[in-house]
Amino acid sequence: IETSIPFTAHNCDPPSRAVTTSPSELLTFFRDMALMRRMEIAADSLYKAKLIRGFCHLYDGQEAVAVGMEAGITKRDCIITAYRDHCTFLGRGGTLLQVFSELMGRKDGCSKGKGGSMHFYKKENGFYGGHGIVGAQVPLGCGLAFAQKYSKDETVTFALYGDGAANQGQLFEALNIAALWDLPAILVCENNHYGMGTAEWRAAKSPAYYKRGDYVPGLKVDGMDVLAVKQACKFAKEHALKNGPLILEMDTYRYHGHSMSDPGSTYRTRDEISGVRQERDPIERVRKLLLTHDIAAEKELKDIEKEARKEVDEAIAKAKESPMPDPSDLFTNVYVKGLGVESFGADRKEVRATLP
Amino acid sequence: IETSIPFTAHNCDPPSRAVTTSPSELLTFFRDMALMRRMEIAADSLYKAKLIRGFCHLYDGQEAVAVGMEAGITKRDCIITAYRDHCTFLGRGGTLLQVFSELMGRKDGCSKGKGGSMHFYKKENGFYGGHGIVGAQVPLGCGLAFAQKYSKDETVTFALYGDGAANQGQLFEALNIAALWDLPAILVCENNHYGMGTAEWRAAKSPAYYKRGDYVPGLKVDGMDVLAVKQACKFAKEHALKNGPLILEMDTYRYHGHSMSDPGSTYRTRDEISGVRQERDPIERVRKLLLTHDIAAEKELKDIEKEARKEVDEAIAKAKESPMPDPSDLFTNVYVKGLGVESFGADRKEVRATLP
Amino acid sequence: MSAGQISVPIVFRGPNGAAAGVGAQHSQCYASWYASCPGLKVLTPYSSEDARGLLKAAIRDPDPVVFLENELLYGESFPVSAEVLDSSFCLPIGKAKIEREGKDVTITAYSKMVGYALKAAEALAKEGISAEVINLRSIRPLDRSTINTSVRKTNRLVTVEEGFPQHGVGAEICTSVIEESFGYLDAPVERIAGADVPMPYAANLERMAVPQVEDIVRAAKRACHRSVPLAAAA
Amino acid sequence: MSAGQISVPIVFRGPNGAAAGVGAQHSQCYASWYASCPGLKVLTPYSSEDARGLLKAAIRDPDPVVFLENELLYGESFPVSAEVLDSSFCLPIGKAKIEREGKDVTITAYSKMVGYALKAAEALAKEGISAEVINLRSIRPLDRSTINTSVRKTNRLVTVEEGFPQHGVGAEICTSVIEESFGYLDAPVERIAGADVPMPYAANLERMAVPQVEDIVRAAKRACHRSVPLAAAA
Ligand SMILES: Cc1ncc(C[n+]2csc(CCOP(=O)(O)OP(=O)(O)O)c2C)c(N)n1
Ligand SMILES: Cc1ncc(C[n+]2csc(CCOP(=O)(O)OP(=O)(O)O)c2C)c(N)n1
Ligand SMILES: [Mg+2]
Ligand SMILES: [Mg+2]
Repeated sequence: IETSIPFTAHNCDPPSRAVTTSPSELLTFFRDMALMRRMEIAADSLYKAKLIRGFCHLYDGQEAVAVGMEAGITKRDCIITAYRDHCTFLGRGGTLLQVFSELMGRKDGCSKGKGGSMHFYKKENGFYGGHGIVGAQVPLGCGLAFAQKYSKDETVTFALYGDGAANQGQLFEALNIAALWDLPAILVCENNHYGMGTAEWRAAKSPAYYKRGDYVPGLKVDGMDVLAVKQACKFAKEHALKNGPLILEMDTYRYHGHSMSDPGSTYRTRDEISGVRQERDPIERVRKLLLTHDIAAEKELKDIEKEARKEVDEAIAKAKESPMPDPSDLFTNVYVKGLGVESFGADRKEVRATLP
Repeated sequence: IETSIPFTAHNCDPPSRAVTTSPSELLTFFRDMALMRRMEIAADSLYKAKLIRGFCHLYDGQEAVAVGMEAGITKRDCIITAYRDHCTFLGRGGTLLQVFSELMGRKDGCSKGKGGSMHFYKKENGFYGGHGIVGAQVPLGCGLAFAQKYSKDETVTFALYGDGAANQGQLFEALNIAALWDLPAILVCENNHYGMGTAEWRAAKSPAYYKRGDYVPGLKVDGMDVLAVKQACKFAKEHALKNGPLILEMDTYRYHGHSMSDPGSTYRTRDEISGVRQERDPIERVRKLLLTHDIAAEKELKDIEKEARKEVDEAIAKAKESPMPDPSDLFTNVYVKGLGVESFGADRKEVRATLP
Repeated sequence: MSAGQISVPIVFRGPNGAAAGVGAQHSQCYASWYASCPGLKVLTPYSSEDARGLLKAAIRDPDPVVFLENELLYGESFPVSAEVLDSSFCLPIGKAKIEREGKDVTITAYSKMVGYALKAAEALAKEGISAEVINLRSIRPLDRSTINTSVRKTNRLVTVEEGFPQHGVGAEICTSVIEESFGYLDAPVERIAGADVPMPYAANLERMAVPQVEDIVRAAKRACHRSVPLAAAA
Repeated sequence: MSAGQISVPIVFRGPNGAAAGVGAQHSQCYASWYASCPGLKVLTPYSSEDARGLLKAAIRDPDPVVFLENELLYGESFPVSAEVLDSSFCLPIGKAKIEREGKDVTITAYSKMVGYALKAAEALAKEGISAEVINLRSIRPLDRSTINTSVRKTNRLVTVEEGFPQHGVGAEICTSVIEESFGYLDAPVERIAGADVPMPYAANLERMAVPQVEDIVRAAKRACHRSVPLAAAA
């Protein structure tokens, strides 16, 4: 199958547009993305029902990046991302129960409810979070790549960041060192064209993010095309293991506002959003492929979506049953080794704990 | 007169190699650079005599940058630099007495002896320091350029930094905003090829610093050729007023070690240093020009150098007479407006002051 | 470092301290970090009056001012006097405000915690304890004189802050009072502060991690312990 | 924020505090900034024994450790015991060391200031005052128990630090002692700290800006004021 549009390359030869896939892979893509979409929409409702508090950054629209990336790499490769992390976590093998429990601050959350929306991790599958400080995950990702190279793992790290984050100085610092030391780090700019309410051109003199590595090669990818993402990530992994870092710019789009307090419609037109939905939606693209190649019938796909909805609803029901963390958990996980020292609550004469 | 070597341009048309100058300008260049050289060498001796303490970063070898830049701009343009700032200060109209007094921590220093080597300023001539945090002066410089643009001054800011500093993230952040807002900021990388003991290629994947602005134009300049520097700075000013920021990479060299604790010979060969001295020395280049064009005789130039030495010696003698700051100066200049609040010495029950 | 040649009349505004449910990386109070630095001024408005008066003062001030706002207070309304609404209204930097006078115990607080301290004072009043509530307004300069004057009157002190306790605002206030008014203290200074942990997301833990009105009330009662039973008996 | 899933066994080493003549931007002590953050451990070696034992402990520790070294101490020699030279030698994190026992006044210090405190203790001994010198070694966790035990014995406390006073290490120690041992204090806690100004370059001002041995001696005598004249008379 051909990718929707050709890759645009900077300082490197682009991979071929012809992507190998299989009916079952396409079906998996469809299922995974449909599940993610459903999950995010459910999170939106839970937020509105006040069951999720604070920040909550939804990924709907960008699913092809998470799913395509997983298809191109293995769980021994590492991924690190920003706060828009629910779907990446799911892609890395996290469960819906962990997602919803975490979002509602419950014990069964992947961070025991203590992290919230921005703090998802799954270390055993190489997912290192979940970071709330814009751009900070990129140097951390290069550190992971350093460890991989150091231990001769033949694995790579994908460090994801947004178009807004692309202007953060620490990216350039990390990239320089990564390039200097040939670290197997792939910097993935998920360009959804807005950083909060700021359009890319208002934040960046050069919004050609795949070129922003300057001396580091880059590739612009249609991030709404799961096959293109898969192809690009495969290519990037090979490149990084041989030649060091690479930048992938994923041209994508977020349907929701930035976080829950942003209606998402003051700095862009409704037409723009619905235009993307109609013409570039990552799930619809796969649906069309499945239908035109006669891999699945309309009804089958609808069933998959229904199934996704059911899974999500069940997970939510279960998550709602999950208890809040124990009060004693206030003091846990601050240190691995607490050294028997006392830690204090707001009124230290009332609440204190000895750290183990 | 032709510049020694052609300019290398990135994303812009280089200025002409033909530089207009005059006998008197060349003589001034010679005099100014000879004075700077003498001043730095005297500082070295004062340091060894323990009259200067702590950090002391000498500029000898790089004089053509400070002198050529002044020739290309006016005192209404701003300059901001790092800690290697003695000569820049002199070029901006600072006096030798201020330099040596400051270096020895005396009252007549440009910062009343309270700043030391890294903290030279001359605001009325647009010199904003003297900054000890590597790279931090560049965003400040862009801020100055913002003010210039805001107040429609038709002036520009030159923000100088080293090859080591060129990898600091805040440069990229500042450059992006400067480019986005067309600020009249010129980023001048004084590439002396080492950041402390680290050679440029060990610190930067791409040591082509004039290109490191990526989407921002750049120009590589022979920083040992005062005429080339002058030409480049003139060009840069015009460019910046019309088109926004520009990077100038000045290819230069420091003869001394990084600071006084660095002998400067462990990470580079003595041959390398003496090679530069013999073939590229900025003062010798001008001396040759003056001689070959019969503008001055050998003896005249020797006299100028002697005069410089005398001036320096006199300034040192005077600076040595300058008193230490008053003890009460411990508490001054921390705030413009002290609000009548008390400030404390090490033992607050013994030493305290009311801030005016 | 320029011995006065260069001044930096800049105001850094920003939300500071815990909002609601935003987790460990978006809840920190930086008051004590900034306020430890000579050269900075650090303001912490609580009410509308503070916000207006202090922000104007900050802008007019020739020094760098860090202006720490609490996100949750953006949504809170406060009664304001005609004086505050007057275009000439401005507040002095470095002066605390006694929000409520009292005689038994001094409670210092800043930003959102002033509201909590006032609520605690109300509760305490019901139990016969008269608390004086000081809204610090400025963490640097710290109004040591207003604080000490109050403690010399009440002889008891409770400090309240949302930030981490270690090297915090309460620690400085306590030390200032020990240095200047040791002999006046009838009870140990009580410190109420954010729990010494990164802010958890879960609502129950989050509540435990920041001071509550009842923490302040409890601490104030502890401070008054020795005298109150007597008073109650009388 | 990962509830224990991810740990960060990293050591940040770096020079901290004032060296000599390096001015305002290279002299700051960051101990209290770092130590205010739950999740970090902050170590401040003084002697060769400390440097060896604590750095090994830091490297072996599974948590992020900030290791604050003083540049001037790099050039200082210390006697070391055979035990310290043994390859198995390591020190516990979070435990202070009593460098010198005494009974009249407790002096807490860390890093370079421990040496000054020891010199002050010597000078004080000549005047009949027996000072106990505590080398904090760890600012976070802070060894509150060793400090309080000592103060309960000596009933007087002088805190010494090179950093800025406001929200500093001394403020925390003072507050901890007030919280836990208020009744034991016979005199106000004395705080010796860096002057509340950016470090000046001029040698005379620089000297004034950091604590000197005589400052510690003076403060200790002040703390002992009430009892010492009596003792001297006896
Ligand atoms: C260092 C820092 N600055 C600012 C913020 C506030 N902030 C949170 S998300 C965001 C926008 C980032 O946009 P982008 O990188 O494009 O990612 P997207 O949200 O579009 O996925 C900002 C400014 C922050 N969290 N951290
Ligand atoms: C942020 C920061 N990091 C490190 C240092 C220590 N340091 C001082 S000068 C220097 C080297 C900078 O080299 P370069 O920018 O090439 O300037 P040069 O000294 O060659 O003029 C370093 C690393 C510092 N002062 N500030
Ligand atoms: Mg974005
Ligand atoms: Mg250099």
